[in-house]
Amino acid sequence: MVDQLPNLGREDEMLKAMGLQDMEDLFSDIPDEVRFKGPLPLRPPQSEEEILSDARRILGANISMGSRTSFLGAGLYRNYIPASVFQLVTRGEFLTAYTPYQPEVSQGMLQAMWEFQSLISELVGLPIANLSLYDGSTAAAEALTCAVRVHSRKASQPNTVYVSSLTSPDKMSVMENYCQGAEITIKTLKHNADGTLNLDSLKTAAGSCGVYLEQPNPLGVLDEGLTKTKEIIGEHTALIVGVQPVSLGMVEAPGHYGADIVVGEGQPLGSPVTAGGPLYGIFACSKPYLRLMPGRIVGRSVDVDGKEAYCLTLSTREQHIRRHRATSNICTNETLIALMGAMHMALLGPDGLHDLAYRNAAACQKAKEVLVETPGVRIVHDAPHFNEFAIEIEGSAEACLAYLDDNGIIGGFDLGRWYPSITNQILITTTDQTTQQDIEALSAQLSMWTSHQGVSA
Amino acid sequence: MVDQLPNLGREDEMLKAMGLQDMEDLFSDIPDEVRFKGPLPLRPPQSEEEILSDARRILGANISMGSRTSFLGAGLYRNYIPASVFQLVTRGEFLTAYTPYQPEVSQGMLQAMWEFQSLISELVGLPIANLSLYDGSTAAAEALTCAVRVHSRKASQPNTVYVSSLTSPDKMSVMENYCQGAEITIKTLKHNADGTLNLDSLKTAAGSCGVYLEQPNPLGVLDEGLTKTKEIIGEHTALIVGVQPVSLGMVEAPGHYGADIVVGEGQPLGSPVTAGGPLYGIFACSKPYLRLMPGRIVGRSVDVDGKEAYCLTLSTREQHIRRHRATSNICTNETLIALMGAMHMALLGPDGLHDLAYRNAAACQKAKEVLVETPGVRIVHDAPHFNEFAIEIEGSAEACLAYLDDNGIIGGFDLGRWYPSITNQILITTTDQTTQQDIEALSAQLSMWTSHQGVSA
Amino acid sequence: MSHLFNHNGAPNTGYSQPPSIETATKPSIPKGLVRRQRARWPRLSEPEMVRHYTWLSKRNFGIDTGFYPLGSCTMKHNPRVNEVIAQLPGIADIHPHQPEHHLQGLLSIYYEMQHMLEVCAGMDQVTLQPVAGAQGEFTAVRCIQEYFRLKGDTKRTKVIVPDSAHGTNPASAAMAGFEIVEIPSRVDGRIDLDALRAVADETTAAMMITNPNTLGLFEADISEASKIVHDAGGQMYYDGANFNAILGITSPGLMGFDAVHFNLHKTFSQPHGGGGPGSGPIGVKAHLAEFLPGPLADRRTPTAGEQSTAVDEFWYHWREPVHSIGKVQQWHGNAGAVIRCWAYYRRYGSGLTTMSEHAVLNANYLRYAIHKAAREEGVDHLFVDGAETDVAKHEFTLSMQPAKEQFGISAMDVAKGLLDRGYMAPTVYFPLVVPECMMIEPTETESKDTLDTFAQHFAEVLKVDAETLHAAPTTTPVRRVDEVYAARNLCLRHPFDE
Amino acid sequence: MSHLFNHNGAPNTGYSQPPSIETATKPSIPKGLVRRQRARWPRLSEPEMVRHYTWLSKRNFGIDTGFYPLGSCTMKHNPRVNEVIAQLPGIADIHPHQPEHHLQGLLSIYYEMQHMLEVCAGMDQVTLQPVAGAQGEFTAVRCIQEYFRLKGDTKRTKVIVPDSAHGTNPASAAMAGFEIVEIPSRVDGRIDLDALRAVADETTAAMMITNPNTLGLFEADISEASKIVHDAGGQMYYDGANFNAILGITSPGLMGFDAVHFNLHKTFSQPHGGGGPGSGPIGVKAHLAEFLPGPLADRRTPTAGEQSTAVDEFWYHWREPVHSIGKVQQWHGNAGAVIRCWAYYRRYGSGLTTMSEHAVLNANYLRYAIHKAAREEGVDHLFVDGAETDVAKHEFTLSMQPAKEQFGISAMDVAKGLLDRGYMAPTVYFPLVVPECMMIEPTETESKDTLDTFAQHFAEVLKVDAETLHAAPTTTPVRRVDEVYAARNLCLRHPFDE
Ligand SMILES: Cc1ncc(COP(=O)(O)O)c(C=O)c1O
Ligand SMILES: Cc1ncc(COP(=O)(O)O)c(C=O)c1O
Repeated sequence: MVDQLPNLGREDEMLKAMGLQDMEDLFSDIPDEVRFKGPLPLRPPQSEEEILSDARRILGANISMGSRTSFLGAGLYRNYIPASVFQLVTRGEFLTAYTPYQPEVSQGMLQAMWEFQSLISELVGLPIANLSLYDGSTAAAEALTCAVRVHSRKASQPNTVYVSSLTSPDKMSVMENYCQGAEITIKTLKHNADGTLNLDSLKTAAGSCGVYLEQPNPLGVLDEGLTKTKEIIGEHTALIVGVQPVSLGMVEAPGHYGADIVVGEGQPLGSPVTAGGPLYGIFACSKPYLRLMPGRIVGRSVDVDGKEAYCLTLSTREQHIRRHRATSNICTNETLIALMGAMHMALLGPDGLHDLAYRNAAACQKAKEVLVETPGVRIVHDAPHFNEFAIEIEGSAEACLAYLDDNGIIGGFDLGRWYPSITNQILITTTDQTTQQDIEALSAQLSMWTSHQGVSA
Repeated sequence: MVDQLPNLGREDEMLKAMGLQDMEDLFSDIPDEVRFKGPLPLRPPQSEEEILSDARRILGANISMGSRTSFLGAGLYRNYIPASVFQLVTRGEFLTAYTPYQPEVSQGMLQAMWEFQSLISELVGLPIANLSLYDGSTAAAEALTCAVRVHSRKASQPNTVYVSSLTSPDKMSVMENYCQGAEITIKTLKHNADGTLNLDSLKTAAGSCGVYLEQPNPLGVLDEGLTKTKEIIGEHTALIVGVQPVSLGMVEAPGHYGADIVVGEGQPLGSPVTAGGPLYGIFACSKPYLRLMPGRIVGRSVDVDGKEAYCLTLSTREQHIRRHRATSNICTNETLIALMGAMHMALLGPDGLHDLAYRNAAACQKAKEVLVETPGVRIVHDAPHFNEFAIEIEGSAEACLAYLDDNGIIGGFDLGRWYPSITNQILITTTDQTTQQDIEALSAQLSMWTSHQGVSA
Repeated sequence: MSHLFNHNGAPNTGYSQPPSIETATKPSIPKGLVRRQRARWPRLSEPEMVRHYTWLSKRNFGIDTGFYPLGSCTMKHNPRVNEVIAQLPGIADIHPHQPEHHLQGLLSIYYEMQHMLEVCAGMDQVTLQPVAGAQGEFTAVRCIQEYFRLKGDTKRTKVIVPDSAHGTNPASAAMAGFEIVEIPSRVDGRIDLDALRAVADETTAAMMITNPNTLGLFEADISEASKIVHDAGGQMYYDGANFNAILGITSPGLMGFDAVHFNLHKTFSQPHGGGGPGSGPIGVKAHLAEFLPGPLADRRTPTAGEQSTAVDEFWYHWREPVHSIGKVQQWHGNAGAVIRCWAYYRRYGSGLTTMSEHAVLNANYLRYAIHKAAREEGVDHLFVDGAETDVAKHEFTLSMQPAKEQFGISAMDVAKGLLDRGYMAPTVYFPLVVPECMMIEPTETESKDTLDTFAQHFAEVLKVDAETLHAAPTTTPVRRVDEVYAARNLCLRHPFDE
Repeated sequence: MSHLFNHNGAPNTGYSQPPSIETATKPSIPKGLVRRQRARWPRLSEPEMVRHYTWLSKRNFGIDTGFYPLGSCTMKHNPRVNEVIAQLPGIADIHPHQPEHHLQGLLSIYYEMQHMLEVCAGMDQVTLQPVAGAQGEFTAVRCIQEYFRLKGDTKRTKVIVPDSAHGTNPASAAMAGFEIVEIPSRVDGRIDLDALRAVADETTAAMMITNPNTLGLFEADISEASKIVHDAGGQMYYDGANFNAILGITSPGLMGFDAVHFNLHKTFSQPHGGGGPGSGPIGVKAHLAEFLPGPLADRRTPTAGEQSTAVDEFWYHWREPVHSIGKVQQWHGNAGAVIRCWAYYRRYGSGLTTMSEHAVLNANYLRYAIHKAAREEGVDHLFVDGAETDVAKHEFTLSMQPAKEQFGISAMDVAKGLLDRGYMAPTVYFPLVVPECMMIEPTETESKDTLDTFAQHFAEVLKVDAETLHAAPTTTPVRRVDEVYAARNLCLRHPFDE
């Protein structure tokens, strides 16, 4: 800690200059009854070397996905981040800056974020994007409250939104927390046996404030029906689509089939999984939502010499100006992770994004081709998939995953954790990092598992 | 490779502008008989992901010192480099710059190197330091030729230098290669049984051009006698001392006991071992050597506005000006590694350097305390040591090291590789990274070894 | 100028990928879902991309660039080893849904951080899930809300907030569905107990307050305030943005608070990253603990089978609070930030007290040095303290009102003048209770020399005439930016060919 | 200005260390050797150190900052993944004295690199030991020297060097003890065969030459030159600094050379690091192979016990050449640089040919673009080609002699004018055979847009009047630096209190 405190040992000199005797004088304003007695009951300070060696030891007790064969995704996707992204984003000028409140010395981050907005806008097919929310779940939740702010007055189902029943309960829980303060009712939409949205169910949502759907859906299904949803719910109900951004290298941008708001977990573009955070939430929308949307936005402007310059804009929506009437309470967001996203996008370019999407899609396709031939494994949805798909196996999913784990494979996600009535389904996730050998190893172990089940049955 | 070539696909456009038809036209000046026929017989291009994964696999086949308990040193010392050093030195402005030939846009590196010179100068106790030679061995070699250039005319033993007979043969070989062109004879100096320099032997060196000695010496011995050497060899013979720079946190700077030139392997300050390179050679000297010394030097100057500014100076010694009469052929040196050294030194400060030296010394002391009690192990030199010391063991050093290796210990350096007549001595190196457990493990395995020897004897 | 979208030379991509897995049939996208036109993204080679972002970075100011006395933001040095640690595969490449025996390291660090924050704050249970201070506030008021709901105390629909509070306080409480009751501060910036008494009643769910307050002053009456709110049946919420001033000296628990959020990105040096990510854990007293979002990290003596992957003598596991409000982020919060802050904590340990002492020392010294330099330069009549006080805590405020009145020099003018001298400007116009406010927080990682020099420069800026200052900054990458133009002529993305 | 030595505030250290090992007796330094006074180094905390070097870096220009057309230096983009690879513990934390079975990865990469360079250069054996181009030269001429000595051919004491050669060529040969015979170039910059014939004789040990030469021109007569030297019994040495122009197109082997050095830090993108480190392997024909410094990496079919640590089907091992000259660096050369260059090689593989083609394409295009822009701006009378040629190779020269004569505008003036426009200046005054020379090498990693813009700026600089250009640069961290002052008032280190 000595190395972090430049004035250690100069206390007396400084105190004396101020006319004070000792450090205690600086705390004379704190009543004695609230003073801590004695030193903090915490461990002694460590040096950099000790911290690093403890970190290696302790974090070494975690099992990283890369040290196993992994098929775990369910909302987070293991991908490769080009080396230049890390090296540039850790430049001190980016890393150690605060929110760009002084635009004259923050043009770098401001321009980068304006470019981020442009990249996202173009990716999802909508004219406006903010410069990040916390993650995909809060972005979805804020989209719902935003939709209600915009539509509730004219809605026949005021303060009501509809959400796909497949939505993961964790995300659902975030939505509920964000919606309950505004007294918003969240209703759910049904799905067909093939995993696609039940369009009859969707009709009930007409006249509500907004509908939240995902493409691909939480089970990896690409649902062509979503292109018809806006028509069904009508102009005065916001169509909110949650996306896996990489898929948009091959899959149509929701803004091009009627989405009013597009949200998503930005992580697969630019960020490692990092135990689920920091991530960044994508939030884009069409013009009618602009002034009621959450989050920070950069605008292009000019300086007093007429030179191109960037600054934060439309801040009157935000908490530091509008306080309790703000469109959101967000202040610190995920700028640096969004910057990593921008760098990754800039490197990929249109064709690179397509290639990346294709690699993800090909791995998924391969996994389906192999698992469909694997004894005892059934692919639940006969549908096109992106990144992931559900399989049904013999016996319990939980036991099967434990078996795979014993054999060095992180086998996917037990769908019983989302949908308690289901006990024998696993969500298998592949990404650009999945290899053919990975898939073959999974298939081999799954058929072993099946054969064991046969024995015990 | 596509991602590295911005004009791939624009060749035609560019050729057309120039009035050329195809790429072949650019090579019309190369006679057919020297043209390669067919494509280069090399492997196909790889993507970043493939290269990184191959690198991890191939370099993973190396056994890093940190993955074992290691006592290998013998000129290179495993140390901890603070994290900030790596993060700052890889900033693109440092990493991707060339030699600062245009001072106006190279002030950063020039000032950093001027500061490096200042740090080294103060460390070794001499007024002048250059901004790095290739490594410790070439620095020593160039010191010898420099000494001859300075002293040969007045020397009673012209073109003759004396070198400690303990000098490692690899370093010796470098010296011989560098000296033979100038027809310099290298003679050797004897040592006493306790590892110290034989001062009678030294007397033969009086009247020669220079004497090269190391402190600590190649067997880790701190030799107080060196403080008397300058007196013995006299004013017109250069005293060249090779140092382990970290030791100078506790050990007197050679410039303060008469050294005319101080050289050394800079590696322990700022650089990992990296299989023996890149390293950086320290070269410092007193005034009389200045105009005949090798390597680049930065001077503090002013710009046309009188503002403080830095630039390369005294270039007339160098090959790009003086060509075959240059004091050295060095051009590309080790600036970036020297910069790492400067950063490490700046972080340490006077007290930090002392602490680092103390940690090294304490580890060495502890190893001696433990090994002196270990059955079958004898410490060869009854002398004070820094970093390393020779032990004698039962049986052959080679077999003993193989035995230790089988038990997960990189046990040190077989001194038979330097001094072929010795078969049962090992150089044991400790650094600030050596732990008490490491030392205990070594001791335990050495006593096991001894007991095995007993059995087979 | 380098414009990302002007790069369209590279015909292919700046990042070549390995070939995809071979499949028997091509991966198919349903016909109606095939993307018709590729995103009109720019095309850069890696060299162009590296140069573009290097160039941008050089137009940005961070702590690494220079002194960053931004009040309320605790812009302390970010130790570099923390970045190394956060990129270890044991954190960067783990998935929150992995089973507990895969995550013993993460769980143990979560446990350690929960415990440390509990100790420092005097709280009974901490959760690390909220990813920023504002989300922490929201989470805590949600817990308070559910606490009262479970008690059947449904009348408590109001949250009291002093007018000097940060905007997130009222915004978060409002988001949770509370009505906001703003109470004025006293002229010296401190809490007005009478005003509080006047509003605290059976409708009060909570009072939100920070201490030291946003003027950098310690609220000596805090125990009394707690008593008033508690007597009215409400809860006391502590905004921990100013926690850097008090570690090991006092704690929200000692002051009577029931809930607190931490801005780890302030106090525990997760780098701010130009606006985020952050980490906003909250701590609560026992009566609120079972309302926290889950999961929490917990530990127990391991059973035989478990010992193999344990990091120490304990077995770590997740635990779901009984009455949990559910989740505020889909996973376990910003784990990567928590790890950095853990590394930061380890560097100080029980020495966190010294850290806070130095933060306060530096703030008071800078306040002294600015006044001294101003006197020496004869410009001390141009500003006054934002609040009268003998000692400040980790930050202090100055009011430029005299300069404004006498010469038309605003706080913003002074801020821009400081930019020209190579500093980040202090926070301006916050808190609103101080006219022409400049809020200055040096943090403990600045040297006395830096503080002395800054004080001198501050005084020098005040010697500059108004006209020149209105025109400042002149040495920055751009000059004063027209924010009104930006709002009137919205250009929020690259216009393409529109 | 931030001065390292002005930092003396931090009372202790900027890097706190763990406690040392406990010993029974204190580690002792002999009394006469105890350091009496600690080094008067500055005292910085980590925050101050980070800020200091960040500040310095911002006063430095690298490829990442902007276009760097420094002739003869091949300032291409340094791919970032290479830095990640070079820091893997499998390279950063290995010791050259570890046994072979600990270093199979290193050995296999050395083997692969030796082989690749042999293929590209048409040589029979490569060593990776020399750490820079100049050391490669020295090593190779030493091998030639020993080769003749072993043959008993003791009269060969001279090395022929064209006057356009890089300074290291004569310096290296002289260091090895050779006498230098300089021969003039022809007016078009190319080799003068008659001059060569006049000096090549039984005293000739070698001729050193680069091709394309330092004017960027391919020496079409190279085979004839080789023949002349070989006929005289001498050896042909190829300075590989310009290798970037010819990979997969021609090779030193095809041109008749016996030995060659490579500047891996140029052709294979080891970052230049402000002056180093480099890597200067050499390749030789079979008759010189056994003179190379050892060890070399070799491989064979593994025996049973060896297979476990092998990286592929081979067992890798070191080999000592029979007549080795010994060592030129104490270990195995700059292994860290070799690894980066290996990563670079892997990116192109057989596509290295395309890399060279693009280097040549870019050089010719830039030459064309500069002439075109100069014509359009009416300044084409101010310079001429350094040598007349239809096509250049990877670089080209311009002579500013007309500008100098007409307006007193020197090559240096133009260089400084370019600095003001955000570029690194081309190499100036080298080679000496071209008066007022500017030597321009764009490399293959620059986009057409960058080349076009640079050409335009080049022309614009030439439109500036002489007086203004003499005063350039004005926008750089400092203005024109007084190099004479520096040499006359030597200040080579911090003066302390002297
Ligand atoms: C006093 C205060 N409270 C709350 C916050 C909100 O914290 P965050 O930005 O982490 O959401 C801030 C941040 O600026 C603050 O200064
Ligand atoms: C033509 C030529 N030869 C030789 C060298 C020397 O190479 P190095 O700097 O690697 O020692 C250079 C380097 O600038 C060069 O340009």
